[in-house]
Amino acid sequence: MPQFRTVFLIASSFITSQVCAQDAPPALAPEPLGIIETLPAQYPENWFIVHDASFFHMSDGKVYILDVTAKTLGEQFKGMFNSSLIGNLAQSPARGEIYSTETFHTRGQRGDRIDLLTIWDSATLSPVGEVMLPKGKRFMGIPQRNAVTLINDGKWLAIANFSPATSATIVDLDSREILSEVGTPGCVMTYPTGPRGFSALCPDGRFFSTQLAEDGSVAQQERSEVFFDSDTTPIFDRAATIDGIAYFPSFAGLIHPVDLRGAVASVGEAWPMATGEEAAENWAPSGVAIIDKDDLGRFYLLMHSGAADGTHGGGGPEVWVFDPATKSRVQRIALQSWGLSIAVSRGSEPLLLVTNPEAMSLEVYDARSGEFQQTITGFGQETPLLATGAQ
Amino acid sequence: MPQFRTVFLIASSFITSQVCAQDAPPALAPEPLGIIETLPAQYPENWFIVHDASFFHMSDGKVYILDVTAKTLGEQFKGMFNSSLIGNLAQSPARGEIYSTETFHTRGQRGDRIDLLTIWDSATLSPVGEVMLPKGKRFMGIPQRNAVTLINDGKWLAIANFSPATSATIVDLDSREILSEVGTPGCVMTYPTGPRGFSALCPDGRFFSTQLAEDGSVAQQERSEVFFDSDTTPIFDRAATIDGIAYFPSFAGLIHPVDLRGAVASVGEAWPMATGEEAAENWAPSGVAIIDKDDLGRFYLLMHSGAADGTHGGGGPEVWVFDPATKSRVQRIALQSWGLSIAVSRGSEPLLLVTNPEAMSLEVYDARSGEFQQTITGFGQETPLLATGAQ
Amino acid sequence: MNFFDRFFERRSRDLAHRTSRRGMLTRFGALLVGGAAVPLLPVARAQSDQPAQPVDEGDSTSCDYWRYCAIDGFLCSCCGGTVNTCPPGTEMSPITWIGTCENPGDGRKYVISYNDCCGKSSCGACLCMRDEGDRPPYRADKTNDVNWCLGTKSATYHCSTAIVLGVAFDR
Amino acid sequence: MNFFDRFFERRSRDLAHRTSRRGMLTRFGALLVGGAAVPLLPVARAQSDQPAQPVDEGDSTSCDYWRYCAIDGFLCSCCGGTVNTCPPGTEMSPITWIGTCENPGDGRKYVISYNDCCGKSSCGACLCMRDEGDRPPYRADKTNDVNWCLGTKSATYHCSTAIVLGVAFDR
Repeated sequence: MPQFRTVFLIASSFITSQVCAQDAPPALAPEPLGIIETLPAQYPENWFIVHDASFFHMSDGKVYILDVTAKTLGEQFKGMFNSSLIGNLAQSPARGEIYSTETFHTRGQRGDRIDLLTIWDSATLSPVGEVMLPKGKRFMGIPQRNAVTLINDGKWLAIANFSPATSATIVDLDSREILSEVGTPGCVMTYPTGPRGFSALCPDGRFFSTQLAEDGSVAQQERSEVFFDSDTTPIFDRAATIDGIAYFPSFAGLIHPVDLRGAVASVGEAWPMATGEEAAENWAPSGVAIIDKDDLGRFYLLMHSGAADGTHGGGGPEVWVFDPATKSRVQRIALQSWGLSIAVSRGSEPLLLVTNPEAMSLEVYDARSGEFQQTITGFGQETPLLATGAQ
Repeated sequence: MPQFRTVFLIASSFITSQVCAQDAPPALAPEPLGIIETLPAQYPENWFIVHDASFFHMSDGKVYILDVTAKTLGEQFKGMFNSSLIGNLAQSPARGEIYSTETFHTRGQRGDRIDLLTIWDSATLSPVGEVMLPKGKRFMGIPQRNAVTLINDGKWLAIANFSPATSATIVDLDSREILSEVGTPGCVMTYPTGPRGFSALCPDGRFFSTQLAEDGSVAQQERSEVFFDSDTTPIFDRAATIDGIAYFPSFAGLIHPVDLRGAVASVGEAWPMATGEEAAENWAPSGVAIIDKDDLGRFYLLMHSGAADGTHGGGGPEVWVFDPATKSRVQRIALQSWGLSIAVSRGSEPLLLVTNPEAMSLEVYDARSGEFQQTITGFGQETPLLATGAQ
Repeated sequence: MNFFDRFFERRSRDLAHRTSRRGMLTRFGALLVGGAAVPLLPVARAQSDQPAQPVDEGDSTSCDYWRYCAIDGFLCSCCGGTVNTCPPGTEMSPITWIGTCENPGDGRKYVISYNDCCGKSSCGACLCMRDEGDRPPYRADKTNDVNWCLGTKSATYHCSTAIVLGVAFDR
Repeated sequence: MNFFDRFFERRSRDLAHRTSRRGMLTRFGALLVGGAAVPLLPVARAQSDQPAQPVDEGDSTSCDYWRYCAIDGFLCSCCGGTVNTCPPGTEMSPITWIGTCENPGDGRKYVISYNDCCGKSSCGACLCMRDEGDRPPYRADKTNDVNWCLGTKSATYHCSTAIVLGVAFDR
């Protein structure tokens, strides 16, 4: 890189051919300038993608790539990229890409607005493409696993819109162009559904499922049966999906299994997370990222007791692990400190990552034994509230 | 504002004409929407302009307007505006404007770059004008009182450039246009000098003074005598100016008086801040904003003992107050906790504001008695390291 | 950071607050979210002929203030604005979510509009989260999980107000 | 925040460090700042024919590491880079300030180039400020008070490296 001649010009004038005692070891060799590190296109199973929307500085949101088993910060911190104004993320290991919705203004916090999908190369953490999104529509809120999702075998991206009119923008990842905007009147988010579609969650307590044609146009739209009352028996819009079945927790502590394998979401019979004494103690989910799953077929919920109106967002002191096959809790993990968000890594040796709201540190647990491993902090985090097991 | 019909449409459907018990007080009246507060064009003497460059989120720098005598955060926090990528500020009470250099990229942290001077209305805290600056030149570093200064009776702004080639951009505040770019080879900052000019500080230990013609072109450029050695006897580039005399502290604890009233900076005889035992203890200035002055003719320095190579930026535990007329210290204020930056308010009852690096809180002292008044914190600050007494 | 103290304040406070959040308000949810217009009903006004004055007690810079029952954000009262006005140089969002909070001063429930002030970055002062009656975004009329700087020039969120729109239906 | 712990670490450390920062280095200051080109002199190389290996001990993620004597910034070693390489997706600044640090492993003084990595916002990890030999911006060759993301596509500062350019003149 010719520009590096500058620094040599400056520095070389201060440098001498060495003169030193016989017994001294040889001098360090001059080192090359301009070298940039890279990462593997597919990430190891013990890495996480940690989205810090920086709620005190939202135009400077940060996405960290962390190895949570490494023992030093230098080994833990693999890299980062920015995501502006509470973006939402999705990763495609097959394409070696990470997708991020972003919003910019020409004068930082003011001026003309643009909304973008930025495509990041997983290995170089450089932007390799962008798709201009319809202005002022993309869902912007507490970061969410189901606001930007891969559908159609990972060929397309479904981006949830909320303006507050609701729809979804369908992006083709080969051409990096918008195929269509699908209306989902009153219903939000994009839960992948069927061979080539998604479902959105509606205020009247059911799903609105869409199947798309090969050109991205609407092939079929149908509502599921009503299964909750958004006033009296609300559910969270966050779910763990295992083998095509999405498990939606309710504010009151029920699990609603929803089969998303067919063209239309099909809701199964709900079952309770807490029974007996625990039910009497009003144990229920609470927090930001309250649910995740592992590759062993289990899902995880961040839980608090004494659930009441308004307590569903404050986090909790325990993580409960469930086996959907037996509809039973297989593990109860008492956290070292309060948890506000959880995430679980991929693979056969899952790790549980918990965001501790007091220090905004990340606490690592063995997801099978529940054993505490270590705390990760000091990486410049502000509000790292949505982590995802890397792939 | 017609757009507010929306919210009425939504809300009014939930509202009833009241039915209530006889003994109940009358109901609260519906309140108007869309009202925005404003501030006086000239600020009271007990207000400060606090620049928080947000070193962990520099594209989201914040400038707070604070009343440091108010007792509650609600009364202290008067307003704020953003300054992107470690800007530098100047205030013109006569024009009711605050000036801020900023840098933006079209994609937040990446993309095409523009450098701007943004002109903020002091009363509305809205941008009322901007001047496009030459790309990639404006001084960008630890915020500095002398990087953007009012000259020519407040008609012009002199903006220091460092790319690292050095110059100054002269902006006319009536036309809001650039008049000229003045070369200051190797010399930086813009200390107002003479009727229509400025001086810059040079690596060879002297000033480079420029006087400008009415059209902003160079009328005269002259170097002062050499008065320090930038290797062995460096001075700080931060000074307090009283009645046209700028007092420049040295790393070693001398005060160099510099007369900036004439066309060329004229350097007077240096005198020591510390004498006797204190001199033996190596008391010297240290910190970020290490010096300021009041309207009573005194200047203030943030001091630490045991000064050594590399300790000039870490701050200190005391503030020393000097009377330049008698070249003597008139007050010694032991801070409640470590200080990293100081600022003094205008007027006959000056207040001393100290940035405490442990909590990044601001501590208020009576600048005459040295008495601690209160701590101001919890206003969203990250690194509020350059405050200025408001006017 | 006071951000996280707030979380704990909030939790304890929430356990103490049990005001029902049901009523007319929610019946219109689906309609509203569906984007349908709803009829304009008369808005309650204070009877100015009464000698007595309306009662609105409490510290509007405190998260415990009655109007904040459904809020989640920085209080404009701590940011250079007031409980019902925006700080200098910001822009008030025209659309927002609604809460129904009981005024301890007169025992009435009021419809509160939490209009966001936009165009400057996070105020950062007095973060307050109460979430009573809060729902996920599928209930747009009752969700504080989204950035309500919608329909504004800038999408940048600064702080939230709590504006009395009128008295809510009693049940 | 560890940001401010660092300040105090730093202060104590600095009081312990008293390595002189004078020498050839500074003679060229004015010239350099004046923008004049300076003659290209031969750069020291390790004598690879010697069996012994060069010695470079210490933890490059620690602020105490010898190369950081004049640094002020986030250590790239903690940000996905190394002591002499930039993290993924950033760009190395071509111009920067220079320090002269003594390698305790061989007793030599080396010229260290603190090239910044740019194009992503502050890494935020391992803030380190030592400032030995640091001067205000009027000594461009020795100042760490400025953002050295100069001559890069983006002016956004991410972290700082500490690259060995060669052995400095001994005095």
